[in-house]
Amino acid sequence: MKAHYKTAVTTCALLMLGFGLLYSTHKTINVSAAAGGTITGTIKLDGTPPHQKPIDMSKEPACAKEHASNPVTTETVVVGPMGGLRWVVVYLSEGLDAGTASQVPSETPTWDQKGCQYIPHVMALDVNQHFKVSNSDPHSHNIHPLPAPNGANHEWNRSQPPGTPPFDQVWAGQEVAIPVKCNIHPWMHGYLAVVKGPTGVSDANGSYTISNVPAGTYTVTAWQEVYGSQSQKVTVGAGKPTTADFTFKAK
Amino acid sequence: MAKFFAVTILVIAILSAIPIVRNTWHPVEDISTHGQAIDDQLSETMWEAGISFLASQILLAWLIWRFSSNRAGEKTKSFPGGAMGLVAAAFILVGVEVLALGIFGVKAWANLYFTPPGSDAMPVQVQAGQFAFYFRYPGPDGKFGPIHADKISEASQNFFGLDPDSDPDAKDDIVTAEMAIPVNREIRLLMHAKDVSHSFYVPALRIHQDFVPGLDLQIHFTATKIGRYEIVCSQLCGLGHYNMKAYLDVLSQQDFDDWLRKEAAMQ
Amino acid sequence: MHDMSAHAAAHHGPPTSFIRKHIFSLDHKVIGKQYYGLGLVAVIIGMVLSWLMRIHLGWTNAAIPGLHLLSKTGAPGDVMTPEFYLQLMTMHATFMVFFVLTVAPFAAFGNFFLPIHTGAEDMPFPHFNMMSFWTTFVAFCVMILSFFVGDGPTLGGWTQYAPLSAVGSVAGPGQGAGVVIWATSLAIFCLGQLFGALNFIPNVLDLRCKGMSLWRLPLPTWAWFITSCMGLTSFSVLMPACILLILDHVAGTSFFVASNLVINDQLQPHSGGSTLLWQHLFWFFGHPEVYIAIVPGMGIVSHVLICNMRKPMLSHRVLVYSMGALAVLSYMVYGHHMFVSGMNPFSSLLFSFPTLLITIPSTIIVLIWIGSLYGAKLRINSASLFALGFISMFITGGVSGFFLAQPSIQILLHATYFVVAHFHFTMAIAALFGIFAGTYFWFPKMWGRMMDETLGKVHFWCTFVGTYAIFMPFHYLGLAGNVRRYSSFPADYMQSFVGVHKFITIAALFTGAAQLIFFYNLIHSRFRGKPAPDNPWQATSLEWSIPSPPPHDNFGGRHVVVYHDPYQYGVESSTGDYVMQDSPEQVKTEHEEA
Amino acid sequence: MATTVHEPPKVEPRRAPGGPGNPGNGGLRNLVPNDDSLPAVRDYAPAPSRTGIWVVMAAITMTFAAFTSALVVRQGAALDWHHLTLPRVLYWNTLVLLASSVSLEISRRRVAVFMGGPRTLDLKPARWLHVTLFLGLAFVAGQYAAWLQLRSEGLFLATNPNSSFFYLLTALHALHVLGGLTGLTYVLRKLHGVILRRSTLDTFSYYWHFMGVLWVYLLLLLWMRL
Repeated sequence: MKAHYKTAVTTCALLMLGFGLLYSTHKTINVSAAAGGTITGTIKLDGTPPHQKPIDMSKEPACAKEHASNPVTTETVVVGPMGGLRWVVVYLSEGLDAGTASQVPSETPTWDQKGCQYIPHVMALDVNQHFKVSNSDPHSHNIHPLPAPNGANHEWNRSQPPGTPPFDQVWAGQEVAIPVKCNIHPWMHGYLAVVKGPTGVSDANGSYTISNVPAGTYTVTAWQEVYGSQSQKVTVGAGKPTTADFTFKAK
Repeated sequence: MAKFFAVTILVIAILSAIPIVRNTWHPVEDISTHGQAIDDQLSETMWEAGISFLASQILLAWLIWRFSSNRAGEKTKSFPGGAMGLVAAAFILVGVEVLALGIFGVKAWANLYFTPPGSDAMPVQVQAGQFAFYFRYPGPDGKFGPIHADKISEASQNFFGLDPDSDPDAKDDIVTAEMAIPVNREIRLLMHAKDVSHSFYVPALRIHQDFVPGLDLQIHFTATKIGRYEIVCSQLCGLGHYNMKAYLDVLSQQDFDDWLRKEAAMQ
Repeated sequence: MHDMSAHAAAHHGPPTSFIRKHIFSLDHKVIGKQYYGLGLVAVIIGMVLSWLMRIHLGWTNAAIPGLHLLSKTGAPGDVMTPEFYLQLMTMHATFMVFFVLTVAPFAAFGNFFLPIHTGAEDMPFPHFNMMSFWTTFVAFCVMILSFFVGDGPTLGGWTQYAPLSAVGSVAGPGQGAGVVIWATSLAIFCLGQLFGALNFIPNVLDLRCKGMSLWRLPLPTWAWFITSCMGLTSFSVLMPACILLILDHVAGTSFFVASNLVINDQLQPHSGGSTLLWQHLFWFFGHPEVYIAIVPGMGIVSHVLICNMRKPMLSHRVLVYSMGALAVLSYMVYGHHMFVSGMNPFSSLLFSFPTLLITIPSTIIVLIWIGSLYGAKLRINSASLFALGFISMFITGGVSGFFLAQPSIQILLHATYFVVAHFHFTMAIAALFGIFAGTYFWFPKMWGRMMDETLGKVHFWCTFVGTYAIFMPFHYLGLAGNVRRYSSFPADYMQSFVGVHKFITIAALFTGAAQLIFFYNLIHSRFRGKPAPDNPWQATSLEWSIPSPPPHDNFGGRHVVVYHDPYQYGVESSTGDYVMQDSPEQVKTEHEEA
Repeated sequence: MATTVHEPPKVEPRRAPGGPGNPGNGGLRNLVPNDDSLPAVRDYAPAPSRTGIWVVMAAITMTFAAFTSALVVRQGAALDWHHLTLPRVLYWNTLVLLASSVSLEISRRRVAVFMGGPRTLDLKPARWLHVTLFLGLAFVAGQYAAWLQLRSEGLFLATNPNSSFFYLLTALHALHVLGGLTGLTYVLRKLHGVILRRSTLDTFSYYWHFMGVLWVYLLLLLWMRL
């Protein structure tokens, strides 16, 4: 009886020690890995997507003309060939170490207004990452992001006459995602996803890539403007790509 | 100096009158059944106002011309008619004039606002929001689905906050960004404001009515001429006010039906 | 309050320290000058704002160098954004209506000359009088502040219609803090004007000198008296309206915001408010305000004309009665601003008749002016030119009133440039011409120096012609359906108007530049002008029987007694063709009774 | 129009202070005799303050009239008007305020006697003014109690339109009452300095009684369902 008890304790102790060692070595490897791995995957929609209403831009003749041949529809759920779901933001919601989280990419993406649409419809940004807002149309636009009230981000609302230089903006806190409206053209609607660390946005085929991910175990979250968020745990090894696919159910 | 001033007044008065006389600037052509009365009222008023304008400016100019030369020893004279004469003139001329205008004007106003729409009038709903008009046709069932303010979403183009899944009436409602109406058919327009005060101004239709948030108004009119006209907002509603407009297509019944079918298909 | 009157009144010699003399002075004359200065500053601001607006309307996407200095976000690349245009428009209207048209002809000239006209040594409650100015000044500063707070001043227009003005910043830039500041400033302004009325009314009723019966008061004083009665009853309505508006913003109440309003896909937290309530409260103040701006101008112009016609008006009393009628009617007609606003269409008709009736007293006033010109010995100088110009402008503005008084025609003209033309000709330009006439006429008395006549005449010609060039075309644009308060004209049928707007812009810049002549003349004459005699115009009313500028207590302790009606011109007296109001000389009048 | 004047117009003789249409001392402003001697105090009543107080009351009336119309419109505008039952303490406050008016009238009488008759100070008009002051303060305290009660019932400024108007109107009225009380302390100071002018006291009492009337009106307005 007693012996059994002793063996049990020792095995547990050894096991714990072993795990401990394993973990610590793991850590050291991780630190040495310079170029992180990547997370890729495809996002699919299961079921029939909701009808995307065509947008009538007759109020703004210039835009109406621009889209005369290829009518524009709403972009709430955009499904590509083979059911790939577009405009899904994928980011690391858990597991990031402080160092990576605080890094701010140097490039400044541009949020363009063209043909009375936001290009891109959904843009992922890092916290404190600067981005430019530009107007390629021959008429004024208005940019009115509506972040959650009393959060780290503050609502602003300004117009951009044609031919004026792009202006620079930045968001202070993580928020997935900030809806952006044009007050002059009610149909213009887009999202700015502000997240810490590396992110990806799914393309027309529903596939995305998050690069420069340090090896480690993460919770990967995919956000879609209609279907909300999904998460899964993945472990990223040094340098080698990890896949994480998501499937949203059509309501 | 004074004579020059008199001449200046005269010249300005005449120059101001020329564009009116030559009708250089005039309201767009009227395409409504009730508009004629308004136009008559306008030209009526234009005559009386124009005459009073010219008459008094010319009189003023003449008086300045005549009485500015201070001949030595000349005594000031008083107007023979005296004050009471002028007061009487004001009451008789202007009083009668404007009261007549007012009374005749009642007709023009009344046949727009005090006549109920015919029972066969076609219902159309217009919703004004920052900064666009959207229109709703009841569809085959002739009934508008209820508006759920909490469901209104410009992102998904659900401008009226319809809920087809739970409201049968809303299923066949047709929402459009342009207003099309059949020619020579009376329209009963239901006006709903989504956010702030706006105004529904169609110069060609001689229709001008504010949207009142929290109070849905109704107007009715009949368009008599096929064509493409403009609806603009004339009540300051925010930064996009200048660009708040929509097109009004007056179509033949046939074209209208086709158009409505096309729109229905796109819902 | 009467302690103040007692102190200022009783044993108080002229102040000695600079502060008491020029800044916190109890002397109605200093306060009048302070108001005049405030009006000048405000008019410059308002004018510059209007230039910027005009340039934008003529050349919409043109860059205006340095514009970005005025607003953080309103002018990217010095190009004016639509919201910034509306903010400028709102501020232009607010500064002009409140801090120029109300302050200059009424508060400034009224403070300086009303006590002198009544033969009093000062206002009854000088401390309140001083507070009146400084309260107004604070209101002015608060309004200026809104340029620098949040995303700039409100863009809601000076009428500030709810719910746009009441839902907060979600409705647009400046609709949050901007509106609160605007409403606060106006509430303070109302307080200041009420202090003013508190002095004007008792002064006229109680502090008239011996022999000064009510009918012996000169016309401007009558006008100021009527105006202060209007101010008393209208500013005390604007103030509560502003308080309610502020509460809707800061306290979450719902006085003006209806239920189920959705702005930017956000359901508004308010419920049950009444949209039309604000319009009713505002216009109950707003329409009398129009006459608060005009009536003093009428009084001043009559005063100036009489002196330069060398004969009294056909009827002193009819003029006074007509101005009174304007005041009374102005409360019954405010609904004509709301003909198509969703008010019961029947009440639109009810409002249209008093509106048409108000043309009768206006016509009487104009006819009296014109009839009095008959048989005059007209003197042409800067003052009388502006006075005559006032008549011409007022006729033009009044005539367009025929149209706007009729609901049926407002279906076409409501909220178009026709309305803009109308209220600029009546309220704005007519009042400004009153201010100019008063300035050229009274400057010698206020500052003891003559103004330069030549410059004055040049200023008049540019202003008179320029003004018509600016505002006449507005009528045409309005007839063609050009909607006001648009920062540009994207509607197809308005494209053709842009040319006219370019012309108007050029005229506006020219006319504005001409005002620099006036400012130069003002400042130059203030210091370099040749000293003015006591009575440079051979005028009769009391202000001309005292030194220029008047001493601290106006009459140098003299117990002034009045023997005559205010306008004894065209008589034979030892002094010439006129006799001063306070000279006991017996005169024979030449022309027969009117 | 231009009337010929042959003899100087007759100047109205100075009427008794407070008489209607007092010519205001013919524009002379020595309202207080240089030596603050009591007999002199009786004359030289400045009419302006009497007119002025009417101006003030007119302005206040218009303001509350505007609020009234707002209340009426707002009550009809929507169905969200929950008529609240007024806190009982308000009725006591009403009595207090009316009582203060009475005590004010008593002291006014006494001051009249004091100025007219043998100026013996044992009439103690000041005492009754102190009573008014105390009652006025009591009224404001009572109003505060009423607000506390509503808060305890969970009714705040923005709870519903009726409570909004209740707080708004009562608070503004209380503000005006406090203004009156400061005026009263001034009157007391003058009375102790024996340089109180009749018009000062009259002006103040007009205002104070007006406050009472205004309060009764507001109470009715808030009490009845229109």
